[in-house]
Amino acid sequence: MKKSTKTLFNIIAVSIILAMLIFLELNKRKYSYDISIIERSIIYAVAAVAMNLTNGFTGLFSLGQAGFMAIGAYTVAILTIPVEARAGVFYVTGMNEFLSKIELPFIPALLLGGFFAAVLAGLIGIPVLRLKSDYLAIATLGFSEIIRSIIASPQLNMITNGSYGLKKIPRFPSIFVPMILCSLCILIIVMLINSSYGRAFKAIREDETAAEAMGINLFRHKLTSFMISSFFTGIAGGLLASYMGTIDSGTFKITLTYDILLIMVLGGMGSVTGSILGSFLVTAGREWLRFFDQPLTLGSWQVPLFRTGFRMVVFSILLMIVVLFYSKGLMGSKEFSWEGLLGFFKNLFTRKQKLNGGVSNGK
Amino acid sequence: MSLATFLQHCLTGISLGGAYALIAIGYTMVYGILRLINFAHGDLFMIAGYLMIFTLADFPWYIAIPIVLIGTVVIGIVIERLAYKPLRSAPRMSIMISAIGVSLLLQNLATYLFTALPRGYPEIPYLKRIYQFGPLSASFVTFLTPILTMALVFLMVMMINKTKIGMAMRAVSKDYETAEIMGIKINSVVSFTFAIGSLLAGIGSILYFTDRMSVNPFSGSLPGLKCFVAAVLGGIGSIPGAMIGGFILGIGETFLVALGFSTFSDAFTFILLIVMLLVKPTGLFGEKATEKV
Amino acid sequence: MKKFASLFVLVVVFAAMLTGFAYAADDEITIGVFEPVTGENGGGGFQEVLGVRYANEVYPTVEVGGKTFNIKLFEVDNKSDKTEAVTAAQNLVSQGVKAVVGSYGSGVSIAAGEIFAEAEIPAMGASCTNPQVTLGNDYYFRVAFLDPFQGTVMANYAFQNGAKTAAVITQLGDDYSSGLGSFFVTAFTKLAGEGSVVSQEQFQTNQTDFKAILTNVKAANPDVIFAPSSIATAPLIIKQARELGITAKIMGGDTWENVTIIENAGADAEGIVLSTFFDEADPATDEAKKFVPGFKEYLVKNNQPDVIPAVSALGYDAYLAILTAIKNADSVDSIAIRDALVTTEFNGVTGQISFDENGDAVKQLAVIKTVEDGAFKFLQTVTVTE
Amino acid sequence: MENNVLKLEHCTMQFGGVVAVDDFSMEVNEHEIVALIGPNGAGKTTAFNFVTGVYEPTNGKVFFHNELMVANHPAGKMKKLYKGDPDQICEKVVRKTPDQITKMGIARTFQNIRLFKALTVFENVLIAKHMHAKSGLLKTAMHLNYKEEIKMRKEAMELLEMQNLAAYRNDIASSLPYGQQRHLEIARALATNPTLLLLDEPAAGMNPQETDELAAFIKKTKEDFNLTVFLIEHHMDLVMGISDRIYVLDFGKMIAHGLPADIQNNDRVIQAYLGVEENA
Amino acid sequence: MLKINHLKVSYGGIKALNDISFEVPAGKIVTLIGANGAGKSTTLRSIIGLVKADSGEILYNDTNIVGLPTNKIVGEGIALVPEGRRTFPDMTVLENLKIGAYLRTDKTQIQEDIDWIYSIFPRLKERHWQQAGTLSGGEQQMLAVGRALMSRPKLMMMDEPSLGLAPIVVQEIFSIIRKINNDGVTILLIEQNANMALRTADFGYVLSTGHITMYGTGKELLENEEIKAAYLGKKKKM
Repeated sequence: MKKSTKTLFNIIAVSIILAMLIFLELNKRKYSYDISIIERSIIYAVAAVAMNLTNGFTGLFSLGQAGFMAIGAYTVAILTIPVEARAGVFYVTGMNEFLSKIELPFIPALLLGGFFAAVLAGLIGIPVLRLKSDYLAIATLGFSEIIRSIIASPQLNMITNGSYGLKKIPRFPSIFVPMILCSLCILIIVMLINSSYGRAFKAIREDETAAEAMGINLFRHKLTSFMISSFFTGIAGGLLASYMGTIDSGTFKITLTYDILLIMVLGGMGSVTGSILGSFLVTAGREWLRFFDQPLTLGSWQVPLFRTGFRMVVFSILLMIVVLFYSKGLMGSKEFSWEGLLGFFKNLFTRKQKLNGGVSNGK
Repeated sequence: MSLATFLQHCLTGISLGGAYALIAIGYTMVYGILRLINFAHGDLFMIAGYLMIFTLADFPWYIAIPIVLIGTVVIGIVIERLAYKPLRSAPRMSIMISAIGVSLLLQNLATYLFTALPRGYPEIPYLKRIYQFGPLSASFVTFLTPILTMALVFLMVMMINKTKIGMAMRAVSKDYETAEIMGIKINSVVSFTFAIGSLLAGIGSILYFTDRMSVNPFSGSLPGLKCFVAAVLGGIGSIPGAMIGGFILGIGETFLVALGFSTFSDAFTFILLIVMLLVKPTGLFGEKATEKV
Repeated sequence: MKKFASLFVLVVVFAAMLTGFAYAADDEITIGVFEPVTGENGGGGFQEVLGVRYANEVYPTVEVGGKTFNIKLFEVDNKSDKTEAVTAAQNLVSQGVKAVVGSYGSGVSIAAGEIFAEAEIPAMGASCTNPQVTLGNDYYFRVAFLDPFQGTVMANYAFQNGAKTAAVITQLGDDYSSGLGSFFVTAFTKLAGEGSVVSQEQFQTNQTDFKAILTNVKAANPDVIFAPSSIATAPLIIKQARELGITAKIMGGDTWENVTIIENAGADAEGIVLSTFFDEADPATDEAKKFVPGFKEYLVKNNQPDVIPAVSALGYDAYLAILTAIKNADSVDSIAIRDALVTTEFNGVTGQISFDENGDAVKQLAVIKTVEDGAFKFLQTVTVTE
Repeated sequence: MENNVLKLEHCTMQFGGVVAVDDFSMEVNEHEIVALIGPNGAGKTTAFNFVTGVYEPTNGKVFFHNELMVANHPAGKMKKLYKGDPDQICEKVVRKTPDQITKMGIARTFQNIRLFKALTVFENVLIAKHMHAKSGLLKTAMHLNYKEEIKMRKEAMELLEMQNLAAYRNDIASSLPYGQQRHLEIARALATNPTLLLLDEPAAGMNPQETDELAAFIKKTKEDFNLTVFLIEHHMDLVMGISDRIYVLDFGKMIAHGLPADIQNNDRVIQAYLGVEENA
Repeated sequence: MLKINHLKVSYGGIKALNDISFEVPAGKIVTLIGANGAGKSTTLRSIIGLVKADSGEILYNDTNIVGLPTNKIVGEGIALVPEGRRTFPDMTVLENLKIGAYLRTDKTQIQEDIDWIYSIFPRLKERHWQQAGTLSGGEQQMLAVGRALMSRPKLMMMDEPSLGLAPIVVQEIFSIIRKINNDGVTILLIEQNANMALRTADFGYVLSTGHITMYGTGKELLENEEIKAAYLGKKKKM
């Protein structure tokens, strides 16, 4: 495909997306559900792309996403809840004297959230990154649980509001805010992956010993990857806080990590576009599949399986199918390209032809 | 803290530790052979709990218990066959993700079939009889758990060291291929390992739920994770290690709660893990693995 | 196998896309039901949904401006999870619901409150008792009493029955339990004096072993134990306390009025005390007299035990409140419905209901129940005037 | 000072109770090709790994261009085991990690090819340029280091062209034929701009003809890049054909060293390694 | 006894064996020689069923064993002494021997065989309580051979038994190979030490990048100039 055609395709794609967003923004009320799905998808996409940086590109199996998101979310929440609303939020014990006066605009708070997440990632990474991969998985998983229980602890009531959670977090004024911020985050990660550092990360994933022999300092690079990933995970958490408006420690359970993991696996480990695609599919898919939870009657026949909870069963079966039969995910480690898309349709077409051919031969 | 309170806490801790130990052994055995963190192990334990609720509704306990144990074993083997066997030559990460997937599936399936509402765990006769020793008071299962655990650990160690299948398990855990050319059927050994692991999860489930009296679809996930940590503490692959790890966790957690730090009782588990990984990455009884370049 | 798998995926996706959305017809009003039917509170949420569904069966239509509208329920599952709750609430907004009923569990209601307020849709909480649900939110109302009230009721009851010391056990990370616990502590300290709460213990979500906590409680030797907690944890606390030989009276909040607790705690549940909104043996209003036999039948039809959970009654009342407001407003516009709600007054199953300036039901009366012979038994009503 | 590039002094390695390398000293002079031979398990790879930083010797020192690169257990109870001049014991433990060693100018290949399998040939070589990059993380991530990036790419491409691998530049490394993979591995090592090249059984799995080609290639590369080469090899043709000097290890002990011709006729070497020619 | 016809094996797209055929007559010692990566180990691994053949036949006593699971093949009387010995380091010498008899159930016979092995390798008897990992290389090789013999094989395949062993030990191993052969066990041997192997073997095949390039009796091959050049090094000159 010629470069000019590609540019044309890109421009068309971007303008379609923009037009769609403007349309949604103008009909905010009617499409608030769709908007919320898109917002949530794109936020999860940032977390999944960040997870991909460690898990897919650097080959470190980290499962601490929920913990880092919690840090980002709480930082943003604590710093951006309007000062006048704070007394109402901290209605049980009141807020820490010092903190209660600090209010930051959203973006600095967001960056600070990412920063805290990265610092904590550094602290936990220093001991754990020297160990084998599955220990990292368990340690990070445990770490995220520690974060969660510390946040919920009554000892921190004055800061995190303990079990009561935080509310009145300013929500996005328009869909463009998360859209732009998330795109920016993903863009930065993609640029990093395509840089010399990204290649070093990939080298570590492929073969640690050989990477070391190429003069790559394993520990430093692993830590770098882990911290950057955590930074963006923290940002995703901050965005989630603003998206939800209300958070508590329960939001950041292990299931959140598993959700992100699922997105990454479905999209394909080592593929950024895969993660984005996966994020939209999983988030929207969950909503689409809601009909599984309603009783379904076909004619007079009550379909027996359809009732509450069935959706999540179907959902987990889908996950297992992906893991077992398409272990590479939708995109494998490839990235989206127009050629790829055209090729996909072509393939679909030719396969059908073959099928048709088979049938006619049969006759 | 008075002596009576202290002793009461000890009883609680040891009993909890015993149940943890039984589950931890399942992890350690599976990890030893497949190098797989079987995230679904805790959920299997939860499923065993539900099985007991339903079988005990229709059968007397002496029939129900074997049915539950057999059922758990069968489910464990089926999980291995469907979700892990096809991935045996796949990268480690894929198998781990598959395990997480199974865990999610079991939880969601349980929610779907039995609703999220907790179900009362039926009382198995004799187990819940309450005994009073002066100021101490505990049910029979509290005493039974640690004793049974130790007995089972002893049996397991004997089985692994003295029997033919145990020898095969040790061989497979060291070297698949060489084990295979000894004529050992890898698949059977792996299935057997899962069977034993599941059996212990089943027994652990009876003791644990009898003590805690209710089952919900998520009652397996956190104990599951903790027990994996117990296995790591003891040195993954080592059965007595897993037992000791289980007891350390159970007692530690109990006393933490007793001292008013219940917020940190879960955190404790994982802090212990990280500290252990720093100080002795191979765990208390783990063997050193050297990598060849 | 692989082919089959891909086919399965395709079918699921397409089926999902084809069904999914349904829009209300002209003569229909949609009311959103915002409840957890899965997750931690799935059990209680479902009971509340049943109450709403039954109310919809009893009152399927409403007359507005001389025209009869069918009321259609649109149920979403917030999965007892705040993140899910946001999306679920947005879904209701997109569906163009005129009002919302729910939710069981205060946390999800608080999370969704802002969204309903932004969309200017009135929401009627049924059993969410935390003050934060309605505080500062002009669109959130509720038919239940509040935790400060409930905490005070229980403290008063305990004190009046001779308790001098109390222990409180609450769940970390749970608004309902922590909130109610702290209101009880405040009230009881006021009544029985400083230091009368001899032990305050917390436990983690999903924790099932309370022996360590209870051992401490036992050592403190309180007269009563107040342990507001979810249906899941209550029987565990009760049974383990008795196993440890604790004989103090155990008390809980409104969530405890649920037969599963008696089922699970068995004989140990005898003598527990709880506050609740409703007593099926003593219907307070005509509506209630009608409701009790009808709903029992409905429960049986839905394969449920025929004991009426208070949350079902509240769900029923919440629906009724919305219905009354629509009638009073004589409009299907959601803002008009909200404005009408402020002044709405009606006789529900749980008593006569009107709303104060926060949108909370004005209730001075709580029902105290105990368990006797494996069933909930009315003990007394407690009235608190401040 | 002698003009040696690499020098091992009294290196000893113990694994548990087994002494894998026992008091081994050797040196490689500038512009030499030196081979280390001996039966499997004789400690060749272990000795090799002292130089590459994979193992630290239990005892001993390694110098690179007369600079101390590794020195271990210089004091304490290990002092007794040190077989060199006691006055030479320095008090400091020096250990360099493999990446630092590569940065110092030592490149290596592996016994079983260790390419970055899923990456392209070009990327494989380009990665080696990473360590020389001066731009910081932020600059690199923002692609503000384009000048450097262009330079890196140009150098990598030049190397591929020189090695006749340019045709494969966009192929995935694992798709190359076996011989080319070996070739690429050497090219990748060269991309780190080494002064010393370590080859770990470069001819493993090659037939005699390929081995001959490899020998010529190693010689040529040595000249082209002005290198010093240190290798472990089993193929005697290759070793005898290209080495300037040979060291022989057996049971961790050096049993001989010298010119190829001397080694071939050394009785101990024939005994221990080359095999006894009873009836040939 | 064993007949390989047109065997082809590939791993992940790379051809490891490209149509090889050879025979192992009963009671003989046959050796395959060739460079690293020529496909020698692959041949043994496909015979024992560790790798799946793409096509071709492996006839063992005239039945095709391609596709049979390894444990069946072992049960039929084929044993493999793997490259690098691969004894189970944590198990005692005795346990290692017992696991060799995994498929057998005749307890008394097993005990007799253990005694027989101890008579062949007296050093193992001295160390029967020691963990295999603590043995020296030569002792481990003996243990690996003993372990393979415990399955009472009719055909024993050995993958580089001399690998990394001192010459004296190598000689000992080869004399034991001859002894075992005299006891009626057919032996298929692959070796890098072509010299030694060809001298011990009745027949030899030369394997080079997946093909059989030459075959003959051990003696014939030893004297072949080409082989001398390629596999025996330039020892002629010494």
